[in-house]
Amino acid sequence: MAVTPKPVDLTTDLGFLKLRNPVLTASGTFGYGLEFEPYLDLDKLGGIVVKGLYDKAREGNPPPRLVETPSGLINAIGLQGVGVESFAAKILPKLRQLKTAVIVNVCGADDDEYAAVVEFLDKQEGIAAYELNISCPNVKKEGACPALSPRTTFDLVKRIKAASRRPLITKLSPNVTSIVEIAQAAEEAGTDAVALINTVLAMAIDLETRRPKLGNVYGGLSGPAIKPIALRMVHQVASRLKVPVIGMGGIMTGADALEFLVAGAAAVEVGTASFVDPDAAVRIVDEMERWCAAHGVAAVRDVVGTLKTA
Amino acid sequence: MAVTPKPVDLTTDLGFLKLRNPVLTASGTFGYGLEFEPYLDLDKLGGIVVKGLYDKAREGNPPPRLVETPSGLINAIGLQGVGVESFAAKILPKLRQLKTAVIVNVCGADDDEYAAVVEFLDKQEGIAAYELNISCPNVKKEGACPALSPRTTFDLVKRIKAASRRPLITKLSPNVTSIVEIAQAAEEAGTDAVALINTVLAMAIDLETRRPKLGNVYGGLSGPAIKPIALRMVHQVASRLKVPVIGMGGIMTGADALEFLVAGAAAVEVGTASFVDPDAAVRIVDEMERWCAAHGVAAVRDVVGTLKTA
Amino acid sequence: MTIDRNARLREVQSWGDHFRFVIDAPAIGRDARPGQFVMVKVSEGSAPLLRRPLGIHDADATGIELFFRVAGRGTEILSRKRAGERLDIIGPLGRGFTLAPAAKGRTAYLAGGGRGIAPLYFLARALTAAGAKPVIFYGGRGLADIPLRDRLEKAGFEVQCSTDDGSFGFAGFVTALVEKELARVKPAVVYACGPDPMMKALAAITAKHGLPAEFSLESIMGCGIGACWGCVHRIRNEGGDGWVKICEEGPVFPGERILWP
Amino acid sequence: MTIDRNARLREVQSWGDHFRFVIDAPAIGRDARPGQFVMVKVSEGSAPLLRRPLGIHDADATGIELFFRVAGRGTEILSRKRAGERLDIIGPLGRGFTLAPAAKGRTAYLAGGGRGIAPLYFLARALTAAGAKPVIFYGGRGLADIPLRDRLEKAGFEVQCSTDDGSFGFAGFVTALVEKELARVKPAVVYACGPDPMMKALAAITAKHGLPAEFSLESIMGCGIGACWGCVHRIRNEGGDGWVKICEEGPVFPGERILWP
Ligand SMILES: Cc1cc2nc3c(=O)[nH]c(=O)nc-3n(C[C@H](O)[C@H](O)[C@H](O)COP(=O)(O)OP(=O)(O)OC[C@H]3O[C@@H](n4cnc5c(N)ncnc54)[C@H](O)[C@@H]3O)c2cc1C
Ligand SMILES: Cc1cc2nc3c(=O)[nH]c(=O)nc-3n(C[C@H](O)[C@H](O)[C@H](O)COP(=O)(O)OP(=O)(O)OC[C@H]3O[C@@H](n4cnc5c(N)ncnc54)[C@H](O)[C@@H]3O)c2cc1C
Ligand SMILES: Cc1cc2nc3c(=O)[nH]c(=O)nc-3n(C[C@H](O)[C@H](O)[C@H](O)COP(=O)(O)O)c2cc1C
Ligand SMILES: Cc1cc2nc3c(=O)[nH]c(=O)nc-3n(C[C@H](O)[C@H](O)[C@H](O)COP(=O)(O)O)c2cc1C
Ligand code: FES
Ligand code: FES
Repeated sequence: MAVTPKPVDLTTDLGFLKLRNPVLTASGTFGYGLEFEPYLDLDKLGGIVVKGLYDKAREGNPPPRLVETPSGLINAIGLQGVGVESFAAKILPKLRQLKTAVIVNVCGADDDEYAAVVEFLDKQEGIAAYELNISCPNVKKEGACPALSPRTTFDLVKRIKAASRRPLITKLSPNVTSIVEIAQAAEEAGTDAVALINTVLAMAIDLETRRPKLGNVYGGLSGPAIKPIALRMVHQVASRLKVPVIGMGGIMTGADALEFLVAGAAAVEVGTASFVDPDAAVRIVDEMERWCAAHGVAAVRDVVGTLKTA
Repeated sequence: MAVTPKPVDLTTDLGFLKLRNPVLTASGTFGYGLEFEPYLDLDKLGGIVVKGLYDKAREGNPPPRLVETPSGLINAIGLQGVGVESFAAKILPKLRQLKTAVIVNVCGADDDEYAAVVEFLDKQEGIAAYELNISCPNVKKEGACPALSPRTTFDLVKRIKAASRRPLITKLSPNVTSIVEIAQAAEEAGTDAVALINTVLAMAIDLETRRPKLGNVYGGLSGPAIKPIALRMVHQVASRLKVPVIGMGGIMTGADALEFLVAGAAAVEVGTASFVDPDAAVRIVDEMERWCAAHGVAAVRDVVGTLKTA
Repeated sequence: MTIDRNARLREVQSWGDHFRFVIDAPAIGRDARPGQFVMVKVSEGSAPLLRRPLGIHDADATGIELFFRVAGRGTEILSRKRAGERLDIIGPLGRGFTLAPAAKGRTAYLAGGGRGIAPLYFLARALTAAGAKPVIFYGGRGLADIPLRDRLEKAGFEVQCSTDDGSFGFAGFVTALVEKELARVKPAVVYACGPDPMMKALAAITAKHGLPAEFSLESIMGCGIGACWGCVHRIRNEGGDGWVKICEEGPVFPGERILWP
Repeated sequence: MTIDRNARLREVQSWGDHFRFVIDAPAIGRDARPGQFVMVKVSEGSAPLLRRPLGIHDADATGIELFFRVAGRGTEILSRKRAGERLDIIGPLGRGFTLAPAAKGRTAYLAGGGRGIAPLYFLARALTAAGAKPVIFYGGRGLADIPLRDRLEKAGFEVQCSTDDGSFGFAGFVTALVEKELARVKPAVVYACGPDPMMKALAAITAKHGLPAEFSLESIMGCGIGACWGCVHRIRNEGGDGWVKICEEGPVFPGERILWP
């Protein structure tokens, strides 16, 4: 495109947090961030949401943990990872040096563990916000996660919000009848923003062996296959909530990201795309900037919520 | 493959209905059946589920009604079609000549209309069963469809089952928190089988015009993109229900169909695939037969529910 | 209505992002009528998922020709096919143009906007064979949008070109060119294929002059065979206006039946 | 660790469903060590979505070579690439083989099962350059599975082939062939790459003989760069056994650390 690049204002204000641009990396798809240093300039990101952290290190699920599906990926990692202490000791000091906002995805096998993670992290510096992953299987409730009911969502968000000194983003699961009800429950409980969507519960079968293709039988579907579902949910929620919405699900290009903004998201997260192209998130920032310049859009925030439905 | 074709028993017994083979065509993706006569031998199908019928002819939604997404298709046809009388007068007489089971997908803008459709059809001959499409937007309930709650599902199924002289298959929506709860409600209400999944609520946006790509804003996602979700739901439901399960969602090949059987489906429906290849359903029957022959499976029913999860 | 899964791409001709395919597909070629279309599979995988509708650019007992412009991923994949490769094509589909109004010795105007020229070549051949006199109006934004001008002239048709930017032929919309010519010669019928705004304007012009007209409509198509109800356009019907499947009752409709948005 | 989006496919060699690619990718070639791998993009669209991991078959300052067998849609798409086309490759990735145990003058056994031969060519070259004596054991089900036998011999390596069906060389599993040879010559180290059952059996054999061994593991990989935690294998660690990312700590591990399923 032969466009004279005009400066485009990419800054994004979530109210509780100012970002250099509206592109964050999605939890679990960008490791702890540092893995990507060889491939992109971490300072060029709007934010990094690190892999979900439990109080203690976790084993994760037996392999196979991944299976590719048409335009999608199912994962059943089982939130393997270092515990919160190891994160604070070995990783956070490096992330703190970045100009990019660091957001920690908070996990828990029950409400107490979520609270423990936040209590510990509250004592650390260099974290911009928490993203509450309410899709963690609850060990006491037959694996049901808080994200599946407005009641459990409300209770957990309320407790964590009260306990924490930092802004709280609640990350919603798409595996519900009414995403709006859940989002509203999170808002009523005081969340500062909602992020959606987490992965869609799915499975794949190996016909020859007649076994599930994942060690854990079920897993979460992500990638372009779910983008139409994600976009619908973001649109449903954004028009009903006062707090900002962070949209994600299958974003591969700047155009995809801008569609989420048009649907009402104030910012986006880039997930599976980072597996295909480790530099995807920064490319997406660049593509958004170029699109805005080419379309005479002075500030990317002017695109937010501009869907015309009449 | 250099396989000496052994005769494979493809017959499928749903209890209330014996099928030549386990492959039916999914409602709304196979017109009223006759459209496909130039492309395949309708007698080779296990069954034809015709396009959803309301009591009266319907206008449908304004175009655009279709949008392609990665490995998927979103449709917002709005159930345009002939009414039940016109169907009985012009189409059913021809369908009756087929050796294939004819199943009518029953729609209604409220419970009364569903009942009216069944009352009328009960007087016609040549219908093997009804497939109750509980995903129709309800005009009296802000567009909410019965499929979204166990209560409304139970009430509708109970009423239609009591009113009808024919076997009833209840077709479930995937847009729910617990597909098992809904399926169980349908079972308790007396359904003879469940069919799943209907399309996943989705949307697409045209970035250049900042308009929804569908005239109706939201539509239903089908095709390979949703297969992993469908397979998971079929597996969840099949292990919990006594009545047979008919599985569908993104089936494009015989292998896909067999995976649904392995997951527990007694039969399958082929949807979007018929748009890509009008003869897809019969090709799928052939592929299933060849696979069984090559794997020494004497009867396709022996594959049903054979998933090994330990 | 045949599924030819083994149609051989005999020849490829290209001008920038426009392509002409000559394809061995006898069963489809034999049955084809001007204005009908085919559904072409563009990928073996699931993305893109659906076939793409393309008008029949020409046909004979050996097969068909297609003429298309790259519009997105599907046509882009198609454009990379090489002579000798196999295509999977369903056709001929739909109802084409009515040749009757252009009887022996009479003049017919054929207006094509951009890729809309595709079916008009076949139509012009059929009209010529029937003894009528087709005059082709071929418009585009610029010179690059009207690559078929030489081919049409070499085939012996009377061709008048227009470009919006004035880089070739009449400067302005092809509709303006047609209107100008209508003042000189009144044809027996006007046929057109092109973007909606062009056809809508032409519908107004032909109505004003009381001329019979037929337009070939476009829409996103799920199946091309009347099964999905996805391809509807608003059409005036005896029983009342309604959404009509253009793959089945069209893509060609008489001007007076089309209700423009 | 470079993303080379413009790697030029210089040369393609093929034997049935096996392919050898010679690729201009200087930045990757220069850094590559035997046993490392690359992640190759197979489609521009979303299906297949992920890159495919392939071992580095050879490397120098101008680029790398790959050797692969068509296993599914991704490798099938790759196999249709022609010389001159561009590839999008990330690498070199992971940790390769430790050359130290095969010091000057010593013998090293390299056992490759089927496509597992891929990284062993590069390894054999490096061992030879270091003055060690590689002996390559190359096994497959039949003759069609061991297409590289000529190439290995022409490169001057000592090669012993095996086929399960006895169509070429030793009749039986490559592990049996290695065991037979162990009775004759005891190497300083055994390196292997191939199907899990083969490597598991070889792990038992080398353990029995008290030989150091290194195995290159395979797993479905989401990212290849340590970010997705998808590619884990059970590995013995000082701090206890656990699931270890083979793209980061492997794909090559010492035999005694690998816990087989
Ligand atoms: C009956 C019929 C005959 C046609 N004949 C020709 C022809 O002879 N030559 C030719 O170049 N084109 C023709 N078209 C248009 C052609 O089908 C589209 O350009 C093509 O489907 C776009 O596919 P794509 O994957 O390249 O682009 P996509 O990425 O799918 O879409 C690119 C753009 O084209 C629009 N589009 C997609 N599908 C269609 C469609 N079916 N009709 C119209 N717009 C669409 C999309 O909304 C988008 O704006 C015809 C269309 C119809 C309905
Ligand atoms: C570190 C590493 C190095 C490799 N080096 C080579 C090599 O040099 N030459 C070569 O021919 N192959 C190599 N492989 C295997 C190669 O990656 C797979 O064959 C390929 O990814 C299959 O992709 P596909 O799309 O063709 O098949 P798919 O349709 O994706 O799968 C076909 C079959 O292969 C299995 N599979 C898929 N991905 C992988 C994978 N990453 N590893 C193992 N099995 C898989 C699937 O479960 C399925 O059974 C390597 C794998 C790894 C992990
Ligand atoms: C391998 C993998 C691991 C993930 N781990 C987490 C996690 O730890 N916490 C979380 O909230 N979401 C996790 N997710 C979900 C993503 O953050 C994101 O919500 C989802 O993948 C949809 O976005 P995408 O389609 O762009 O990938 C994970 C996704 C993948 C693919
Ligand atoms: C264009 C279209 C129209 C449909 N119409 C109906 C319908 O009338 N009644 C119904 O129960 N399902 C309808 N469906 C849903 C399908 O029957 C099927 O449940 C769904 O498409 C998933 O299967 P697939 O992925 O194989 O297409 C329709 C689907 C499509 C794509
Ligand atoms: S394209 Fe399916 S009905 Fe016309
Ligand atoms: S492949 Fe992603 S962590 Fe190894």
